Amino acid sequence: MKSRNKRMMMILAMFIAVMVGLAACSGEESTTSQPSNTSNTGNDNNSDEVSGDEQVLNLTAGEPTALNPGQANYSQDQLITNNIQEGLMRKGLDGATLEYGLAESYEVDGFTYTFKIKEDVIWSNGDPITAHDFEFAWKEAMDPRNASPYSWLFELIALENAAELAYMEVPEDESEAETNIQAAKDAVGIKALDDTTLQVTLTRQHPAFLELTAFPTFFPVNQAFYEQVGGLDGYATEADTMLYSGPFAISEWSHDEKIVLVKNDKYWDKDAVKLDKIVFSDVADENTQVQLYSSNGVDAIRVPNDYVDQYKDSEEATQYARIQTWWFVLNMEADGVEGEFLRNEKFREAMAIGVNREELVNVAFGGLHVPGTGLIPPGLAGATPDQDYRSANPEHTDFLAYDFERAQQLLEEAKAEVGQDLPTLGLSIYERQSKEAQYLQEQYRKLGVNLEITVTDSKIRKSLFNSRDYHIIYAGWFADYDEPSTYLDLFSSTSGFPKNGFAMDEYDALLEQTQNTTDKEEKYKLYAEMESLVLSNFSFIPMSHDGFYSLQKSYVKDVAVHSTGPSRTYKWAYISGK
Amino acid sequence: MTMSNLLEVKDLSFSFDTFQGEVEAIRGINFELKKGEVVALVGESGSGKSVTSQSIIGLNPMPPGRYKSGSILFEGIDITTQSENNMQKIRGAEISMIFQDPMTSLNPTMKIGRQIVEGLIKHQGLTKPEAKRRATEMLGLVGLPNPDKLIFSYPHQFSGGMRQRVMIAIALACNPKLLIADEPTTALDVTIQAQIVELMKDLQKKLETSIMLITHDLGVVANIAQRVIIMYAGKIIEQGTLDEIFYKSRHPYTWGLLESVPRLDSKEHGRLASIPGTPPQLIHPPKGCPFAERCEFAMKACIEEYPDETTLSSTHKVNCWLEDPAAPTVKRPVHLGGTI
Amino acid sequence: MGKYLLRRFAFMIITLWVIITISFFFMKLLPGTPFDDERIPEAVLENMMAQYGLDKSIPEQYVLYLTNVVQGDFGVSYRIKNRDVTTIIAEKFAPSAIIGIHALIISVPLGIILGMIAALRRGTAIDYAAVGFAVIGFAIPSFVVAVALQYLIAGNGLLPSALWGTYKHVILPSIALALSMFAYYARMMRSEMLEVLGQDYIKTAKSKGLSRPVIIFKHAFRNSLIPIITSLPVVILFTISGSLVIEQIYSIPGLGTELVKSVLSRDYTVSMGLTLFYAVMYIVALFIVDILYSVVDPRIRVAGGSE
Amino acid sequence: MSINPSTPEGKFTPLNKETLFANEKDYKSVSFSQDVWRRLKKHKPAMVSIFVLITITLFVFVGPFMNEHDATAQNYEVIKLKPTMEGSYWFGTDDLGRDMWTRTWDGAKVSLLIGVIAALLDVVFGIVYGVISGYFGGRTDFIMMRFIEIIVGIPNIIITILLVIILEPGITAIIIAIAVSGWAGMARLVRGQVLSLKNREFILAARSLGTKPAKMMRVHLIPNMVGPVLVNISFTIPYAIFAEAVLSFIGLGVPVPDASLGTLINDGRKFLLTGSPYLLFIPATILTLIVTAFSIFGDGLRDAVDPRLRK
Repeated sequence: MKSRNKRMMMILAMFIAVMVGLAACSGEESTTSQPSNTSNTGNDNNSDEVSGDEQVLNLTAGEPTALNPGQANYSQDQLITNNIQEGLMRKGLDGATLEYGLAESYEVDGFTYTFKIKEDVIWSNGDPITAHDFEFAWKEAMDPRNASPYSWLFELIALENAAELAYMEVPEDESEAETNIQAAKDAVGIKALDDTTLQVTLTRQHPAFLELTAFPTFFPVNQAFYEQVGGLDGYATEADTMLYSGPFAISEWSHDEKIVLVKNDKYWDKDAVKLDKIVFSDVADENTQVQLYSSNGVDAIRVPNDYVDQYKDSEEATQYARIQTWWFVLNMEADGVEGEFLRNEKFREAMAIGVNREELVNVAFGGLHVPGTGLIPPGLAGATPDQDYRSANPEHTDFLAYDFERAQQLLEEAKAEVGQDLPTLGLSIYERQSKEAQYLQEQYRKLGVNLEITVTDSKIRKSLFNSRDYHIIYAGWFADYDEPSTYLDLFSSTSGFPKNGFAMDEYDALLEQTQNTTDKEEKYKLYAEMESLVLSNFSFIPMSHDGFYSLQKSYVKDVAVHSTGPSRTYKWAYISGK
Repeated sequence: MTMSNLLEVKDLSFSFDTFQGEVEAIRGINFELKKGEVVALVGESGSGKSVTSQSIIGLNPMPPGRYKSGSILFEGIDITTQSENNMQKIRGAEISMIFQDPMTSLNPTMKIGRQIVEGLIKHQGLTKPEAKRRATEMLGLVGLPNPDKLIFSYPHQFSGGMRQRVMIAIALACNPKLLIADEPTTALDVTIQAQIVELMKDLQKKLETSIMLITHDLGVVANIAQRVIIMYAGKIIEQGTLDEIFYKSRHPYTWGLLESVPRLDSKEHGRLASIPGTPPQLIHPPKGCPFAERCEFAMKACIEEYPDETTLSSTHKVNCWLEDPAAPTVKRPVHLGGTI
Repeated sequence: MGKYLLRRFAFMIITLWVIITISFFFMKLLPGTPFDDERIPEAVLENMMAQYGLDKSIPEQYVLYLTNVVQGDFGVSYRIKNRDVTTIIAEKFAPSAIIGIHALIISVPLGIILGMIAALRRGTAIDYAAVGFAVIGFAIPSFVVAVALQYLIAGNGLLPSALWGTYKHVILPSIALALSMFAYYARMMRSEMLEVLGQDYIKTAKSKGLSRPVIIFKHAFRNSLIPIITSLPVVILFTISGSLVIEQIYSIPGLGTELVKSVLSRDYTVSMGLTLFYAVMYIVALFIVDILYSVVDPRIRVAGGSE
Repeated sequence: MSINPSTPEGKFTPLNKETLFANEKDYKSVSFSQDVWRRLKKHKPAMVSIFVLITITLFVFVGPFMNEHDATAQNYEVIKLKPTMEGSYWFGTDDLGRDMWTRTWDGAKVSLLIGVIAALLDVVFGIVYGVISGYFGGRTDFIMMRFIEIIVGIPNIIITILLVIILEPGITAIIIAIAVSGWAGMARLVRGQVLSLKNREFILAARSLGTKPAKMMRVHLIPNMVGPVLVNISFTIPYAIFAEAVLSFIGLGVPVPDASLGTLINDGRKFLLTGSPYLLFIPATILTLIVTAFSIFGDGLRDAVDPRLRK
């Protein structure tokens, strides 16, 4: 405790020392860029309203599993990382518009991006943030020994030679591994040409590349400090074993209890930051969260499904489209009679058209979700900026439409084909899906399909999924970035995602075709074709698209909400009128 | 009240109120106890002898217990009307009591010495060292070796006989005028029983304490008592001197009791007689003689009306319809009598 | 006595070893591994398993774990990188202990007093009310109590409804935890007191002419307290080591929360560490019970501490 | 105790002994269970508890058939109805429009089932273990008792959680898990009983007649500890019901759509904050009633079985 205080004092002293120098730099206008490079719009007008009291925001977030950007995986990891670090780009206050983060400008030449890093940006310890920090961080995230959960993103954006590094087999012998990996790293298409120039070479154009530079996996890491605190095992495990490049820094991290963020005074755009402190408490229980919110213990929560009816008309409630799709995954590799049915296409089709999604979202989600009509949720970018993908393609998934009688008929045919009685099938769900699952169970019972619901925690579920030891799993997928391929990429035979026996050469071919298509309209046509292809297999049956309500006290202003990637940015947030 | 009477119990009735109804534990009993006298109260369990003795020292729980009628005059003071405070002054100082089971009658977590000293400090206003000295003295008096060490011992370190001695020491510490001994030997080995009876006899002579001995053991009675009171179902059915009870008893129940005493000179193959049946419940006691049901000589009158007291001598009284001149003559069993 | 202690200690070690062994294999039976993830490539997963020694055979892992435990090393958490199991337990113990101690301080004395009053006023309205309270207080599930308190009291903004940090945060969970213990001890004290009041030595004390307060406090109280005192070590140790229900509802970073989290997320090392911790606590508690018996009950003293 | 009333004959006519002692056999032939029952009948709270338990059991079996609703049938027209006579939703409906009356009694059935079966498993295993340990004594007893001490050293809640996860959540898993963590207490109790019975005269007599151990246990030992075992059961059942509720709380309870009182109460927590507190309080009240009734009944039974404790 004592030593921590001492260290805090040191950091404070350094803050003061550097502050004077920083103050001069921060107001500078950038010259070369298209996106705005100053602190965001909106708050200048409001800045006089900011309360004089200490600006503290009380929120909830689960205990992060990793805050090392390359290891950040769960939504809470990304949320916090997004607020304490910064990428080349950052999403703006409107939640979607890209602004420059640590980059000052970039140039594109074919598939090569050259980023100019801001001159005066520094880490919380005063070290300058350089292009090398990005190169190091990205390569560290791709290092197969580090097992980064998001290393596949590098392959996705088609970073040159990324797959060779990320998916390489690590030789048993350590020095041999070191040599091989080093060679692979050298070949990867990211290079710091000098302290402020970062060159990224892609092998083809990926529409979401720029957006992804605002995603935690692509955030910088200071190599010297990283190695000093013990590398992968040591970096970002405690508040003082990491450096901060974003608007906030962690002042206190009590594991499984709370994380306290304070304003990072070394942040290049610190004048835009108005909050002094954000406290993220780890509140596992949803009921307790609601209780805390209603007794003013926290300033914002996500409204659990069960409480939507109660709060949806509240003035403090806001609906956010969190881009997400929930689907039934039917395991075509299951054993036994169950497997025979699950492999029967008529049976799967009966499952797909035998459920009334309209009623599902009304009953189980208070009308809050959108009926699941495709793999790709509404809100994800379409071919043209004025229309999202879903509404631009309203009809190609019509074969999923609810048709109870046909479903019954198909079920009978399936039974005849299999020649056996339909056994009870297992349905594995998360505890919080209980209500919707019970609704679906009842509907399928009416159809003549009995489901036995097992509530499992994510660990068991994933293990069942990986070992293909399940009948049906009720799963969902978040969009990582704002482009349909964030979903469509999952269903390729190389992604390792569809652990239910789904694999189609035709699909892989189409995917490859899209990757090499630069014409947007053409590409989106292919996307729709691919989506139909997956859906007409009926092994992924979309149920609903997620939207959710947030309750946020009316005195909390200017929280940036993102529908993909990390969920919130508090850079511009402030409290007024509390 | 006669001056020589230490205790006079007149028409005493005592009941307990329970969920099932009123239990009439004592129903109009009369007896007295003279200074320096040893009287035995004999009866089966449930006959009301313990309630009688606990009434005298005011230990019956009230409620649920309550006096219904009569009085208990102890040196002219009516115990039944005394406040709890007054009773605390009498208990231990004027009247004290020892109980059936010495194994459970001593507080297991308190040293022997303190258990004796408590009463002394309370009643005689002794200082602690004085009280301690007196406690040691008492332990010596009841025949325990090394009394100055024993006062620091805990009860579990003693045998049953020794504990009963300790109990006697506690009871007699303040020189009470009346000692009530509630079956003091029942829980002890036969050899120890004799020792305790001897001890009580000795101390009674030395200290001139009156003793009311409650027992169902006529052997003990013969050894120590001067007078015997026989109780049955909450009533005194016969009382008299030791001789009168043992040799001239008139109540079939008394005969039954006498027959059930093991006798060395018994000629009947050592088989003990027992009285068949069990005493009546006292919730709705029979209006007639409560023993009628078990009585070999029961007559119609017996179940209809309780017999009046028949005075046979100044000391010998009995309540039995057989005493009625009109009743058939019943011979007292021949084998009764003689030495015990 | 020394020999007795030594034997006792040896037995404690054996017990612990068996507990380690049983729980180790138990944990290995759990389905799933700590590192299941939808998109982690097989090769990467294997690397992670290797990092924690999970690629070795189970007997090897067992021997390794045992060796480490003997050296006082309980390993690191699988869930949170670089978190030492010992540190976790030490950190999470404090909140649990604070709430547990508060609950004990509220419940045990109050329970004893209420039980005593009920026993002394046996058969009166006070007694019936106390018994009714005690029976029902014990029968309401603690999470109903906790939620109701949260709703009624914290809902009005009088006290924080959850979280941890200031003294105010201690009050509600302590009360919620205390209620059933309060009820339990009131009931226990009442029946013990009644039992003791019916003992012959109380009659003896009365026959000595002692006043009611003296009888109650010097004779009855102490004796009826014996079973309560000897039940305390186990209760204390379990109370201060956390209630998973109360901690979950009030979002308290204690051992109870940690236990559920670790078991449900297959954090083997933490689960094992907690199991061992609880076992040690329990064994120590039993040992203290033994010693306590010989202190408070002179009957046991001579027997030398064991049954 | 009726005696033939007065005959027209004389006052001093001897009475017929046959009639006098006619009732005597009543005194002698009161069996242990009759005796316990006689004493239990006098324990008013215990009798009330039995009444409550019988009533609840009755509702558990009859309740679901008292209206036309099914426990799992969903009716989206009547979501979160307050208790009402209309449509016979006497306990209201939940967020899927299911009838809470039916669900509550079905849930109570599941809870009671778990409680009773777990307690019975405890008894069977505890008796076998305890009798063997106590009867054979010596080394067997030593080892068996050490094993129990070890089992008891692992906290119940850990054993229960682990077992439920390993066996996959479900009624069977819950019952087994609760029984596994609870049998040790019963085994200790039984062993203690055996030890104290072992030296009693009738056992010594039977042994000297060469009775085989198995028969000895069956005929002499086990029947003689029915009392304390019954008392223990009456405390184990509410414990098991509680344990199930805690498991529900951490999401390891009875799988949906079936319900137990535990899962209903746990679901009820969210309804407390959304204006339907009865969805919490109704099942909570019934659980409390059951547990209270069992523990009062247990108290009464203990007093009745062991008159020494009865004051």
